[in-house]
Amino acid sequence: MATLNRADWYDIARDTNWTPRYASVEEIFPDEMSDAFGLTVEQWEAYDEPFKISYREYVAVQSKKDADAYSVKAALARANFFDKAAPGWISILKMHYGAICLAEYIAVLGEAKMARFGKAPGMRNMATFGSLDEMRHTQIQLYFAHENIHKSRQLDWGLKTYHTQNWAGIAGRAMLDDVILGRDAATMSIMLTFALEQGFTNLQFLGLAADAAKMGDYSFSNLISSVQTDEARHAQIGTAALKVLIANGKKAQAQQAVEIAFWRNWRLFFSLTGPAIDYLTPLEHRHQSFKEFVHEFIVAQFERAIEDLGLDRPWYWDFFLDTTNYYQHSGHLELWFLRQTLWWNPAGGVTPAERAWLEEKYPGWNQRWGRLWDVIADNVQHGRQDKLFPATVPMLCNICGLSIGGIPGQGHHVKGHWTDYGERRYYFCSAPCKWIFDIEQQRYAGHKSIVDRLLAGDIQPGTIDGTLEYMGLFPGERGDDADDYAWARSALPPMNDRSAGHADAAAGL
Amino acid sequence: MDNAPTGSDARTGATLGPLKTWSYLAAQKRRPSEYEIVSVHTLYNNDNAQVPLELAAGVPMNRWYRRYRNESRLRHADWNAFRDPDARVYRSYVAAQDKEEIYVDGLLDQYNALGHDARLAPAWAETLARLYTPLRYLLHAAQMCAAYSVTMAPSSTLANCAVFEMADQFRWVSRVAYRTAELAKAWPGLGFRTGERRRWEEDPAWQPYRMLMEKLLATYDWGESVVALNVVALPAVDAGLRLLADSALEQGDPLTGFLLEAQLKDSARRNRWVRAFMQFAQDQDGSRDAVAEWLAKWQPLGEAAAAAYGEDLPGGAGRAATAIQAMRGLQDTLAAARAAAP
Amino acid sequence: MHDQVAARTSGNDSKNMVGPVLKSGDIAEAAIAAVQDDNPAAALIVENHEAYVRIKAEGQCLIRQSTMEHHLGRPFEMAELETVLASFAGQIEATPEYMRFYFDKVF
Amino acid sequence: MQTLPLVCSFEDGCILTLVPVDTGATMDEVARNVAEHFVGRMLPPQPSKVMRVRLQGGSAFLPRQLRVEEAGWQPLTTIEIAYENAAPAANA
Repeated sequence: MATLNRADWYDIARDTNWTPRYASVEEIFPDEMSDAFGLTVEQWEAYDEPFKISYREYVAVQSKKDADAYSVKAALARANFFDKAAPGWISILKMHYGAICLAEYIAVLGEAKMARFGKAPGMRNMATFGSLDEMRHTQIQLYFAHENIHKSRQLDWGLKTYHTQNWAGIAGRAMLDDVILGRDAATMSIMLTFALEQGFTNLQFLGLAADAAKMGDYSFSNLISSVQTDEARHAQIGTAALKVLIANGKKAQAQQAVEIAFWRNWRLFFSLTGPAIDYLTPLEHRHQSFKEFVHEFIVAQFERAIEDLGLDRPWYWDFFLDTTNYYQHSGHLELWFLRQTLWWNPAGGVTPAERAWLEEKYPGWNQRWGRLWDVIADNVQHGRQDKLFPATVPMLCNICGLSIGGIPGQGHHVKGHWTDYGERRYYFCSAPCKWIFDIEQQRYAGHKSIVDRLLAGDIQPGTIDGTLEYMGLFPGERGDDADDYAWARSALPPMNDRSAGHADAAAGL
Repeated sequence: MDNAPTGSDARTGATLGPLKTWSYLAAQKRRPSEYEIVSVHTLYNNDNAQVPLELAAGVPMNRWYRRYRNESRLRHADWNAFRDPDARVYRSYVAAQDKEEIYVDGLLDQYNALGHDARLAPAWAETLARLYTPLRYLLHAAQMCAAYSVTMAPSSTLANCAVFEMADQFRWVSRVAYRTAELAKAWPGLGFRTGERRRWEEDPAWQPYRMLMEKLLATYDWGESVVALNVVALPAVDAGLRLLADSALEQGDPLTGFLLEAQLKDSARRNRWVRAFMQFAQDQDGSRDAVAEWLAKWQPLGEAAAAAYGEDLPGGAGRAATAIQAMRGLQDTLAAARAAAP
Repeated sequence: MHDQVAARTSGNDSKNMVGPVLKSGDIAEAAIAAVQDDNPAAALIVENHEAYVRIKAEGQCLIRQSTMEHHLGRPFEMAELETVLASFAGQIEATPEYMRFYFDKVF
Repeated sequence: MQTLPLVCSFEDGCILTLVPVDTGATMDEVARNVAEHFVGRMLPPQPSKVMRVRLQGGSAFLPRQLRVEEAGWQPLTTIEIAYENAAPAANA
């Protein structure tokens, strides 16, 4: 073995700041790219990354991880899991790859931006690994998605989503560009590595891994939990940055950065991971409810981390906790109605047994969402196909890009929020999204949601087909009910005309 | 905005069926490699040239991308068509570099067992303190420049090459740091570990390299940055390292010589994609003119740097001219546009 | 819901529980054993989530390299723990000799 | 007559929907127009009740015969369609 321990030389490898002479510090580290907080290079030199690893360890550990993930996949390739799994689970895989693969790639660039413009050498070095990690996540997930691409055109969205004007692609870009590439290195270290990677990625990558293991989808379970081991390391970039910022009197600004990023991430993750865990995963393979995962990873783990670093809980925390009871349910209902605009097939997920589970996990579910699904099931049973699709568009938020949901059965629980700025009204799903816009209106002004584009006549023809094509969705890739509406047959007591009505409905849809 | 082919039959109303690969790659009519499946078209922020990020057009980063990437004089009709000749992907990179690092560990163990450092000539040990261990600053500057190429690259296939380059530079920052600690133990009092920054900032042998790297760090035009770094600056650094390796072998320091050779192996891989990239990137006259201008501006800085450093090495004065000649040859090869079709 | 596979506690799941979330497998099993050895005084909870196990220790959770080697019966470098460390509660200190999870502020 | 896009909440629903309405429409017509997107799709019909229109945050219903162009609304004004508990009127 080599004679020196890492600790004997590690500090030398991060003692790489010098005083430039042929260009100024401001030219090499412009504030807009480096540090909106305005700390000096010397102040940043107190930065001490807690999760230390050397290049030598990195390539050894990472090649082990890859050998493991790819060999599990190879060993299971002949099991044809994709052909046998429940349709709802296949939909989760399609949703996951389409939403995640290229988002990872923006993080490649983001980490590299910290590797270039971070004023602390320790941040630059850890972000160098972070950039490599995110390339791993892009590539390994694309590779796994591609394995089954000959079986479904929808898997093409693994590479396609973010290149389209699909509403989900727009929403994903808006969040990623706001918290990653649209920020300086210091702010990004908080927004990307602390808020996103220490908080929310756990929901999708460990929550779904737990369900996948119960499903017997060991290839996917192993893949995404392996991805999360990289996140656990490089997410620590932000912890060390927060310590420097707070020590230098920047708590209020850091607090605001955490609050912006946390809320933006919550808005995307509830819509992605929530329906996957509470509706699309086959009932017998569900490990915990989405709310339980949120409480395990966000409330118990992340909230405590916020406090430990000397920050406060975000100002909207009580509201956030309340939304863990309903965002995913109204979001799922809306996604199901908008299924033609998706690259996956949402499962209803509301058979009597599933409703019993939902009622147990979310007391009052039947009285709230169950009654709405009754209406839908009745329409399926009676072949009222036109009622199974929306005849207009949902209002979309100009910050998060998502529809605006509340609790049904409580009068007008759902509320709109808006700001009139410049020539127009900007619309928001919630007080936190409005707050984000109002902090820096010129940063977001001019943004057009799909709804804004329809109103402005940007989408031609403004028909349903025209809009779907504008969003990049062509026949053969548009989503439909994952189970061919079978759930609706079991959702209501048997009726005399049930079989005939349903056969028509199924054939027509 | 979406320049991916979504299927030529899309607008006829026909139902799209599954393909054998991504629709983006299906057009190329041959089975894509693993490299292509996981590397091509994974960057989306170059789809919309006017508003690269999904934020107001005027936010600083949208202006930055427009000004420094999209309006760079280095242009190509389809940056996504670039391919790394080594077809390197993440998993092959970490696997290959793990093997290389095992080799380096072996070198260190072997020479440690021989009491290598203690047996160096004192004068050579001083030379290492002056001209080897301050190298980590130079390599870290290169790591930062490569990181900039990653953030600004107009396609993923190019950004990926830059990611590996950034990681390679960090690899050698780490190994130089490791050697610094070892040499500090064997040769206390020569300023190993404590003196590198001062030497990097003040020793005349380093100043032209430092000027080169600091000016590069302040160069934000993406095309100029990638060309000056890879065609001029890093080959100039390598020329110095080659001279250092020659001196080391002559001066009874095989370990430094072999470490530098291992380091230059990474450079050889970089030179392969740089050469392919420069051929690819100069398909347009405008790009060729820009490259010629940039080379004229940066090459004198590179040559001055390699010369100042090389001539200061023991025995370097006699070799530096030849080494710089070789460096020019390499730079010309790297910079060459594809030969025009007859 | 997860199973609690091991516990050394009065049943309190306090606000000061720290520790790793590990991908299930041999290394996680060794880590569960190592945590019990290396934190003799701490209240411990181990939750089995099938794909992952969550280890929680009150106040501090230490895992030593030598204890891991003992339970794995083979050489083990602490960096290898990263191959299964998917998440964690608390702050982290990672050295070649041990990994430690802790809170600065204890409630 | 022009079309004005409104953001609409329907009683007991859980989503805000964009509904274009004619500026010449009465509030009763607006309510029926909005109901199209909720009632029978995700909410059960309540034919015995009268649907009324109010602004989000407003306490009073707007007059049933008031026309959109008289209401002073701008695009993306947010309205709520709620059931009036009174017995059904003739034109419900």
